[in-house]
Amino acid sequence: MSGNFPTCDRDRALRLLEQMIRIRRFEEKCVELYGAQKIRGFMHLYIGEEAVATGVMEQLCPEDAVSATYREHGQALARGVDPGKLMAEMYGKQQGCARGRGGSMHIFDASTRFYGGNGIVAGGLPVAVGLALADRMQNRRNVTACFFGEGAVAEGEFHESMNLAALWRLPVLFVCENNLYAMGTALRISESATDIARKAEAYDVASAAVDGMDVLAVAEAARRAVDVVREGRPYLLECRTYRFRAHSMFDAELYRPKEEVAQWKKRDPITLFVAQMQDAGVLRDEDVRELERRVEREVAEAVSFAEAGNWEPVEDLTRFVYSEKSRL
Amino acid sequence: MSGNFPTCDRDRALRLLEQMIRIRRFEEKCVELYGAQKIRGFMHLYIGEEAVATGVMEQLCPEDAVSATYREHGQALARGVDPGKLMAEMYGKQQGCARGRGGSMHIFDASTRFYGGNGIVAGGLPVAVGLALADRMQNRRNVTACFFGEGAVAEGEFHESMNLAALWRLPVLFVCENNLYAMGTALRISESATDIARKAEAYDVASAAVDGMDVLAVAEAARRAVDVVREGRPYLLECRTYRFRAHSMFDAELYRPKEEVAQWKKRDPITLFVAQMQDAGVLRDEDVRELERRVEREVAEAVSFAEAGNWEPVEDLTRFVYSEKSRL
Amino acid sequence: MSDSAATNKTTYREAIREGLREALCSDSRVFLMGEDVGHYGGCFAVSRGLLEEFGAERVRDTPLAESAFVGAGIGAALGGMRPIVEIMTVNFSLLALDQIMNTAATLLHMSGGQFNVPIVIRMATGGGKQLAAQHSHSLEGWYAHIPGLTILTPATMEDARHMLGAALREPDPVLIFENQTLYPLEGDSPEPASNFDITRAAVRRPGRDATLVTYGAGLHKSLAAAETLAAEGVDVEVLDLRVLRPLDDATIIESIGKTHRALVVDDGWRSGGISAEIAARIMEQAFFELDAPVARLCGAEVPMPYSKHLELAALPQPETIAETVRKLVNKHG
Amino acid sequence: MSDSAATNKTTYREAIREGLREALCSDSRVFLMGEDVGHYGGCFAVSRGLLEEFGAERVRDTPLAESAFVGAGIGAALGGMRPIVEIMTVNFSLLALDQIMNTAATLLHMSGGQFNVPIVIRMATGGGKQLAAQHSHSLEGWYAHIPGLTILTPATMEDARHMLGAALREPDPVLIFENQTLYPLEGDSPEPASNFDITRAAVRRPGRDATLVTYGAGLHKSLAAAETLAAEGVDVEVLDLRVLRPLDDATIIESIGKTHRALVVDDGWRSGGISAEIAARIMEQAFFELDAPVARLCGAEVPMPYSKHLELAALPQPETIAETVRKLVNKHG
Ligand SMILES: Cc1ncc(C[n+]2csc(CCOP(=O)(O)OP(=O)(O)O)c2C)c(N)n1
Ligand SMILES: Cc1ncc(C[n+]2csc(CCOP(=O)(O)OP(=O)(O)O)c2C)c(N)n1
Ligand SMILES: [Mg+2]
Ligand SMILES: [Mg+2]
Repeated sequence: MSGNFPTCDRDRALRLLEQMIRIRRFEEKCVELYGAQKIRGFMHLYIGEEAVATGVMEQLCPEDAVSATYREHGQALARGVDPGKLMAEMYGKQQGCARGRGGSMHIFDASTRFYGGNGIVAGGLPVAVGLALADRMQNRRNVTACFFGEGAVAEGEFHESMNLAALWRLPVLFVCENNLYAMGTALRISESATDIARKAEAYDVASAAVDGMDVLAVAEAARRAVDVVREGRPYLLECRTYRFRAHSMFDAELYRPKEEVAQWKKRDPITLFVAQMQDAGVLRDEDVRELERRVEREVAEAVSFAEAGNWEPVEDLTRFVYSEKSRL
Repeated sequence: MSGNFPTCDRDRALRLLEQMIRIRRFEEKCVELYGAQKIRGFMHLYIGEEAVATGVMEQLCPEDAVSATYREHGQALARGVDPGKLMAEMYGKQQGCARGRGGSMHIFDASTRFYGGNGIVAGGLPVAVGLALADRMQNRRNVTACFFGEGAVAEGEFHESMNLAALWRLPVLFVCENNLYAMGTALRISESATDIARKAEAYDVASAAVDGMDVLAVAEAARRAVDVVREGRPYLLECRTYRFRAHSMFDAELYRPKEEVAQWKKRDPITLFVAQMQDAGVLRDEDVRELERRVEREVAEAVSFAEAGNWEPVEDLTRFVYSEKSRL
Repeated sequence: MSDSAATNKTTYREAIREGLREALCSDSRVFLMGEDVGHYGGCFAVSRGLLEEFGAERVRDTPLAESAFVGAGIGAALGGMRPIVEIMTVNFSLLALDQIMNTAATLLHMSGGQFNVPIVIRMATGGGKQLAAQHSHSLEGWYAHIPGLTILTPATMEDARHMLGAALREPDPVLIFENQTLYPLEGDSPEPASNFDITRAAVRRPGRDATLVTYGAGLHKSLAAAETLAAEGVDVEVLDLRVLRPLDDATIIESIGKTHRALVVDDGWRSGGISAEIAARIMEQAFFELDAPVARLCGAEVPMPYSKHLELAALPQPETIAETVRKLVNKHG
Repeated sequence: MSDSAATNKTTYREAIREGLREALCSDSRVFLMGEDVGHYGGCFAVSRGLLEEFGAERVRDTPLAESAFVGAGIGAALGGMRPIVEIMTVNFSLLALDQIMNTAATLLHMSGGQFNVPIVIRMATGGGKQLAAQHSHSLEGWYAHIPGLTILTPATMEDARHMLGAALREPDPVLIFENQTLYPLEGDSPEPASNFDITRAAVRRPGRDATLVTYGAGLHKSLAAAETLAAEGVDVEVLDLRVLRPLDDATIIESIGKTHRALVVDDGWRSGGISAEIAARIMEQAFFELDAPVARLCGAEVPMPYSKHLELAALPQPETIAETVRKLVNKHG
């Protein structure tokens, strides 16, 4: 599939694979916990799309900023948000990264510059533009990576944000995760022209589309994109992917044929990558088993951490509506 | 300039010229009346841009719908809104087309399907899409012509509306009046890519750019566009024009050089058209003088009509917040 | 397809769906449009089956573009259609507020009476499902500030079933707020209705000692509180506003004339909420009838938190309602 | 450049400009962005000259894209800047309401205290200039419903001059509503101020017989009415709220304790307006102090009409204020 990027050494292969497996196993556990009613509310899974966050995030530095959507467990984990804090958040515990106030859709983490966790489709784009503006005005060479689905492209905020970023030459990496559906609305029902990457032309923004099931291809495309962005130009990277699960935990999946899902599952980004690395002799069966064991432990620890957490005292309900720190 | 469209007979030339002169003289009178405080509030003049409304409107049928902006005297007159009612509206009189509730920015006229008169930049685009949707759902072959400035292109509503119209194959003629400035903001300060017509590609919408100072060129481009639209496809027509006056009556015009204005005034659409028609032997000096006299009378009558009008009784202030007609 | 088929029981969700179905059947100008109303079957499964029944033209999935599709609804209404526009959740309606306030609510007046806008906009509202701060607010009372709009809040099977039809007969924009927590509510199938009223508040439980003024989800919590209080010998009247704009003052004032005490129960935020308007009107129109100041029990003034215990604490509950009434009836004027 | 140069007189417009200039001078993190703030000089000429003084990076003209540039302001605030975002007119702010409510006001809570948003958003508000239904509303009271925001309404030279600086020192979003009719207002140049207060209401005229609770343009109309009434022997206290969220209850209640009667004067629509909240709070906190129900004089519940006589009739005026006070003081409790 991507014999064009053969130069992946063992260390890197292990890192990428571990990241993808971490997301996959973490979310599988989430499904279980949702069934057990430990997690509630809306929960959106990234399963099937792991190569996107993993490939893009590899190109970022710690100083860079990330913004994402309600489907952001993958980005959070790939960015290095602590899985325990993430799980505790989904439990609604005080030890959660947002003290239980956010839940699955609203993961935030200042220590990794992870700006959420936005439940408004396309709502994160203008904010990402502003983060990049702050970097530019303060002469920092950071990148702001902004993840959103192809459904968000129809919103006016996409258009306004692309224009602003291009006009002001802001270092925003727009990452469109094109999984072909916005809830139950297929791309061809939501866009008159379905080539997302090409829409960048209307703003004089550079863009590319990449196979989002191929982590090395994503990584390579993201590397090129980040190079452009770090020079102070926005970039639109369309990653063509697919979600293997329902939109959220409330979805009868009436809108897509089972065969389509089955077809795409054959291109599971983890399976593909493992096969590719094994073929190339970079990884062995034992490596994968070892990774799986490590991740299993990690996920179990995250669950224990969440279980051990406590509830925010009810008296603190109205905290954080306004800041407690005194004047800046 | 547009020797390519020589086939303009005397009747048509008279009609087009009369329309442009009507707009010009009407607005010159408005300026006078604004000075005399007969007209108040924000008033935006179309002077310099007359060829656009005149050329486009010629292509429409009475059944078609029109929506415009706060800079809509020209479209209203070209569409056939009664100049007396228009003037009375600007006076704030009960005889005004909106009973004095709208003023210069909010001209509405049901009898000519003139849907305003919208003070929100780009606010009219979604509404135009809906008018076209109603036509399509009711199998009427009408066109909805939607006028807006190039400043509106930056708004999310432009993007959302283009997509909807294209996706649903709606008969909307989007007419972008590119006069290079949105208030004091030059196009290059508001758009990263300044070619407006090309933006239609992102939606698979057909488009063209035309010299907006040449009424025959506008008419011809609009004719082609309307042909497409009447077949049930949207179209984006960019008319390149210039406003000769300030943005509104409160504008120090700090943002553009006097020479630029002077340059553009050399391409006055009325002067150009008169010269072209005289050169081609279609019109004579006397024709123009005759037209000027007729229009002068008409404008004077409009003023008299407005002067003679009365104020809506204060007791009626709260009328028309809800409909008076009983259930539909 | 049906949540409780072949019985004379139904659910709030089904009642709304039946209202939609009836509207689509009885008037060819009616169509439903919004995000995922068609192929997905509606975010809350309200419109499931309607696409199959009425086709993709009349049950129209829209792209994610709230401003444009609400504006398109306005245009379609102007063009002679009777659009029902669904906005998935009240928080997303903020993206369409310009069209709602600056166009839909304004056009009739601004055009001197020429252009009325017969659009119906439905949306899910309210907290209680752990959906956190961007999917849980109760902004219906806030919308009631806007002249030109009619604001409906169905809380019963009858209202769920029939308000839509009545709204479609209005010549002007009507917003219908469906509280998310009510969709699974079960009850008897409502009777057919003609000339269904959408102007009056309703006394859902008569009582003597105090009036609970509420609507939407608050109705059910208030009725529960009333039961508890009844057992203690406190007899409260429960008034369901039904229509937040224009408010039915007469029914409220009549009740106060009987009970002389009132508590407004509102899931919305307190400051500047509809609860304040009701309190102010009672004071203006029945000041000397009051034995105690009108009390308010509202949603806590916080973006809605995710975790269950905080969300519960952020909203009025039967227990807190009962407790507030106890204090209220013990106050002597 | 200056409207009344080289005197110690100034205008409200100039006072705002001086506040902007001071903010830009004293903190390199501060920048101003919005439509036509730069090359045009500001829609209401407020920022004229600032582009030349501070350059196009810090006095930043934006495209017409309210949602994105308000969102960008939020992002810039998160990134360590101190943005002042200007929205030309309150009606256009509806296009940015999603960013204001769903992000700016919510983020701190939703992130469990991690991300505060120190953004200041200024906009022109109010009727009185015949700008009709899409440029004239008074929505500041409506915005005051939203937890997480601070809402300021400068009505005096001091507040015009100093509220901005104080707002920029807040860690959370502050919205400043400048009433359009006040820009040409003349007065004495305000003194420099440090630690300028933006939490308290101010008694602008002490009095005994009734309290006029108001803000913004209403202050000047109320003061005029107070003069008329004084000549008739009616001595009213005029209270300028200054801050619509969080409301300064203490100052209001203190005044009621003295006068026992109150009239709220608000250009905004009545139903569900800030006037209702004030009435409700007075009732809740000072019911037994009241000699008459709190009265309200508000903007008529119509989209603002263009013609002068209708616009005048749509807003409280000194005459109607005085007339309402006369009735109020003659009411006996
Ligand atoms: C403004 C807004 N409108 C609607 C929704 C409801 N909604 C949540 S996710 C979603 C689909 C978004 O699809 P896409 O952008 O493709 O992202 P994906 O879920 O496929 O990752 C919708 C409609 C929302 N959250 N925000
Ligand atoms: C949503 C919105 N934002 C800002 C304004 C203020 N405004 C009125 S006209 C205008 C310029 C619009 O420029 P353009 O679209 O090019 O039209 P033109 O005036 O040049 O005809 C602006 C910024 C407005 N009316 N609506
Ligand atoms: Mg998608
Ligand atoms: Mg322009």
